[in-house]
Amino acid sequence: MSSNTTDNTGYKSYLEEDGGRKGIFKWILSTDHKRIGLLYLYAMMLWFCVGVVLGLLMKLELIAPGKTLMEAQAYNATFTVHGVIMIFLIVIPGLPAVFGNFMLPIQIGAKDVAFPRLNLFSWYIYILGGILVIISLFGNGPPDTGWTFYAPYSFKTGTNMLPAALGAFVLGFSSILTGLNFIVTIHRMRAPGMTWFKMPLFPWTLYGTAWIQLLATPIIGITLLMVAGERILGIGFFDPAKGGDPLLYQHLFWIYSHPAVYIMILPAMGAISEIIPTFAKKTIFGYKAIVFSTLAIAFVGYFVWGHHMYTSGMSGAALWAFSLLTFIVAIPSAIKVFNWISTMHQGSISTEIPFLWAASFIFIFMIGGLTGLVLGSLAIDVHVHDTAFVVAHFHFIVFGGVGFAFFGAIHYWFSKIFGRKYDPSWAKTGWIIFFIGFVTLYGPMFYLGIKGMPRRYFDYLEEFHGPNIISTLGAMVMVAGFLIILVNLIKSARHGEKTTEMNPWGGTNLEWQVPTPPPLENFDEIPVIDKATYKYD
Amino acid sequence: MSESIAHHDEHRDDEASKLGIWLFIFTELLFFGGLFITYAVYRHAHPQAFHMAAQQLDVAVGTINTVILLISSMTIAMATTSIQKKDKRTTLILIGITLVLALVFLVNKYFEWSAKIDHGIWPGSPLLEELGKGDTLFFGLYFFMTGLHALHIIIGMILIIVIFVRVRKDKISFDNFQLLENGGLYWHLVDLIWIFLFPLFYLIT
Amino acid sequence: MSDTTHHIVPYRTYALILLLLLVLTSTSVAVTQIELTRWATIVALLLASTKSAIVLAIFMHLKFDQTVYKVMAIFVVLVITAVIILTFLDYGFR
Amino acid sequence: MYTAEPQQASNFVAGVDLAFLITLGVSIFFLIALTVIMLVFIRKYRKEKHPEAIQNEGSNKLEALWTGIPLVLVLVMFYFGWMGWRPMKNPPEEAMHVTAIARMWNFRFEYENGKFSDSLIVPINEPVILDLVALDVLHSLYIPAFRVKEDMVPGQDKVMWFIPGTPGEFDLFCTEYCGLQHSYMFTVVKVISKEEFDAWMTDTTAVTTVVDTELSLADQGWEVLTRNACNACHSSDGSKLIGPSYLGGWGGTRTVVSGREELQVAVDEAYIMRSIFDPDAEVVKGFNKSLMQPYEGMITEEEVKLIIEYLKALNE
Ligand code: HEA
Ligand code: HEA
Ligand code: CUA
Ligand SMILES: [Cu+2]
Repeated sequence: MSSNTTDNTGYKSYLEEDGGRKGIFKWILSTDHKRIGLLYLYAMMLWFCVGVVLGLLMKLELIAPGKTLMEAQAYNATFTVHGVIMIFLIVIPGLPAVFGNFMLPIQIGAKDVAFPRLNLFSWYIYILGGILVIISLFGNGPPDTGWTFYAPYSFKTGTNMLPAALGAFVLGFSSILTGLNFIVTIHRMRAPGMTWFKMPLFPWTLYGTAWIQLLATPIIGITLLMVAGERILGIGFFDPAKGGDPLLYQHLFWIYSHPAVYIMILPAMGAISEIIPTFAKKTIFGYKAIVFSTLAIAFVGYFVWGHHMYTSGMSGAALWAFSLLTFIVAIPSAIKVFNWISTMHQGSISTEIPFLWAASFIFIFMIGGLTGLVLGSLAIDVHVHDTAFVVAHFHFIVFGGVGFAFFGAIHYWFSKIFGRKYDPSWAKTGWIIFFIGFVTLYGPMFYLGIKGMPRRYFDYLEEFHGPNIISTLGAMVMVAGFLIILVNLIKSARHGEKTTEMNPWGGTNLEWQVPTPPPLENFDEIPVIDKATYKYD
Repeated sequence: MSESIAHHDEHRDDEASKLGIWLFIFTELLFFGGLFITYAVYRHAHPQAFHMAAQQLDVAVGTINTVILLISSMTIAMATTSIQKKDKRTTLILIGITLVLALVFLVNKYFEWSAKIDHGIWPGSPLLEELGKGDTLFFGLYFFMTGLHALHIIIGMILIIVIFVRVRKDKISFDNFQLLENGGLYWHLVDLIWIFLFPLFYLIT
Repeated sequence: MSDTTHHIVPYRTYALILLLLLVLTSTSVAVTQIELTRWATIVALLLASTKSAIVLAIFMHLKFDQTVYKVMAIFVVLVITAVIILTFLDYGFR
Repeated sequence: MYTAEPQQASNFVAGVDLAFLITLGVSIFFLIALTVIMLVFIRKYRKEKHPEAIQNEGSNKLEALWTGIPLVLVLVMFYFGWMGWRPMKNPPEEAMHVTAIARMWNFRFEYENGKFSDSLIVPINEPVILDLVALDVLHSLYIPAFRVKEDMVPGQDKVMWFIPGTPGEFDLFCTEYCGLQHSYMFTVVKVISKEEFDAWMTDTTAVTTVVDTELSLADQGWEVLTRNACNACHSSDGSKLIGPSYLGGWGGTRTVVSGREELQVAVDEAYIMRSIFDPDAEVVKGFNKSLMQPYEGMITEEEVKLIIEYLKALNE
């Protein structure tokens, strides 16, 4: 294990190099990809706390039938805003914007992304989208359409859905520009010698993700624009009274929003593929298989959107095709899981915090993914569609998958980013509590869904009471875990023990060969790559 | 080491910016792709009404606009040739023609739209409600898609004006003309979309 | 970094291409005006596709560029086509 | 977990549950197997016990194996899902039709003889076809015990069908989010014997439209309002919901938007009639158009008079 330290003289880290700017301008005017990554991180942390509070409020409301905390209108607004924030402001930009920005150029041996100014611009667009979402909370009241904005309700409601939809539209642009930047960076700026198949897996997943961002996001852009046209001009695209077809809205919405779930999960899988070999001290098993499965998910994932519409009245032919394709798209995910577990075989595993997150990711992801198969089956989905079962599925996979990977990633790269160490025992305590809370929170929802409790229900029948209580208790446990993790990270980022150790975990990729924290342009001299990644001999 | 700090965004990679603009073009194609799907679905649902409604559009105006866009596409493409031949004057003239043609296109569009509006046809107009669902959708799509296309023309024009100024100031020259080429690519995209809008709205009746 | 040799396309090529495009345009106008009903639709769309292929290849220099661009462009067209086909699996068989 | 419910509550239960058990079985098998393998690896190959990792690049044989086996398994799952679902799309030719009408936020079921009811009453062992009608926005009709669900889309004619197999009362939910009172949009299916059903069908006194004439006129008006779910959008205490409150309207004037103009209109009988039968013609300022459906044919003029009595009493 190499734990070389460099002496701190003679180089200035990106955190010290402020381009001669003052105060906050050191950050919001900097085009350094690392600072931009952190800008996203901070913005997301704020949003995330809002989203978590909203989630908790819903759970408190659902602890008992009838009104416990808020009125139906407030509840409807709560799950809408919760969904919009979590999906559009957190998990879609999530890993690519934070760790993609920070690590991608370093991992491929570049000094920055291809278009640094465009990169900063994307962040501003992201903030603008966030502001629009905030604006939607005032005036006629927060939107109450669900994050899916289904027509025709979405243009009949008197609430402020337009700013929220425009917010999502604007956020889409941010996402597109980030994707564009990453594709160009990967095509043009890989260090000499780094052929495509010598590239680490995290950049690979970012590459797949970027293509989805580029090719799927415009569809929701135009769809939301059409909804705006509908609301402002009354054109009638989706208004049955004027000949429009509400199902076409659903098609267009899911043409984006299904691929979007792979925007969320692919980088998460990439982060896991980084963490596991590092802590197993072993080459990743089946590198090429993982690469191809990434591309396969990105590609096939584009063509399964119809599985959100099994009961909407599509033709039998379409249902047949969509169900089949949905099952096919599960295969590449399965391949990844098998390869990760095989990587552990005959490794030399140290169960540090990031590894714990990665292993629990695999477990949670399997539950989320396998219940996805349940939903993909035509007969079963007719029964469980729009019930708590779906809510459980996507929390397991979105939040369990992306969230666990995110935490794994931040614990993995923490010292590289901040040049400080966190307290491992607190981190571990937080992880255990979080994990237990998570399963208790979302587990019962599967049962509720099978029993037939519909989603987006502010109130429910007495027969659903028991599991809801368990679930709410789970939420409280989980939030306790979350707070421990969060406080530990924030405290450590500000006051933690300083470190300049280049490679604390003994990783093999380039980010472990630059100083900690990295200098402004990452490398003095662009490295020349002559061997494959994840080599431990 | 501090000498190498600044200016990391100043290095030039023409191929990268070209790739960038291409990727952006792909996004735009999918953006309009969503509308083409919408069009196809509604045409499928109301073939008769779309047939009748399309006949109300003036093929002549549409054809003229098509020709205008095709010519402007050629002139901007020629500009990349002339700049490489170090012929600044011709370059400026070609870009200028492109701009003028773009303007003519917009003027045509303006008259076409006003004529429709004079006849009581605009999105959500009472007349359309009377005419029925097919017509509502057809003209809704017509205004939406051509409107969005016109918006792209305007964006393209702004871009080309910037390029014009830069060529004049020799910021774009025979060994540094990527911006011109990129602007051209964008302009061709506008043309590409029109190539489909034209038959869909004016021709197929 | 300039690892591409720019191919200078002669004016003549562009002019000829424009001519070709204009001919195709007038063909599609002519075909649709003489009412071939369903065939007119197909012909008009085929002509439009041809025209856009020509614009892509020559005006947009795909023909002279590196292969990546071609691969990407074809890929994107395939994606759009596949999406339309899937959508019509629904609308076509309702 | 399914066995707790009555078996064969409908003809689809068997197919759906079979698909479910197979899919869940395979899933649980993989979940447990892979988790156990992972835990064993983590224990067995931990650094302390296994300090030197044995490098291994991968194996094409294994990749093929774990592409192939899941592929076969998912195709099996797909097949059972498909088979369980297919009969749902093939309603029999001969069957009783019931029109299910959904609007914000209640269901209403109309029978072939014109009788209607707010819960779905069906005879056992007879196929029933529901013609789905949505008046305003998307709704979805879901009977968990029957394993059936279908969205109700305004402007589209759709059907769903089933053969109930167990007598009793089952929940019926709206599962497509449809606004404020979505979670209160539920009722029950009552499965009764053929004889009971026939008796119910022909029994005109049981038709639920008649208002209890024992009550005062104003109270009868309140009954009408409740039955038509008006109170979901209009309050009696002046608070602003989806539509204007009953309180403070009658006898005064209101500022309404009609087309593009703003008008002052007197709240009188004619106005109330108009706002019930053609709500979009004049919308009170500050409220949204097209949220309320015309109630022409659902509320009679006599009933409107009762409503007006209620409004009068309320505003006294
Ligand atoms: C990160 C996001 C994410 C991811 C990755 C997925 C992945 C999958 N999802 Fe999920 N999904 C959502 C987010 C996500 N989903 C969201 C947000 C919704 C709800 C939206 C809303 O309505 O609000 C949703 C809803 C949803 C539905 C619609 C439910 C309904 O509304 O009725 C369906 C139906 O098919 C579905 C299926 C799947 C499938 C088959 C996968 C597959 O990709 C899963 C593949 C993974 C595995 C299969 C597990 C690993 C493999 C093994 C352990 C080996 C063994 C495997 C085999 C034998 C095959 N999802
Ligand atoms: C990422 C996505 C995400 C996340 C994290 C959460 C978090 C939570 N969610 Fe959910 N939720 C959605 C996405 C998400 N949600 C969506 C899309 C819907 C559908 C909306 C709709 O129907 O329109 C929904 C709906 C939804 C409902 C259903 C409403 C209904 O149908 O009636 C409920 C009910 O209890 C709920 C509860 C919760 C709770 C208690 C939490 C949390 O409060 C739990 C606490 C969280 C933590 C303790 C920390 C987790 C950490 C990370 C994820 C990583 C950190 C990442 C960064 C900082 C960038 N959510
Ligand atoms: Cu009706 Cu939900
Ligand atoms: Cu999906």
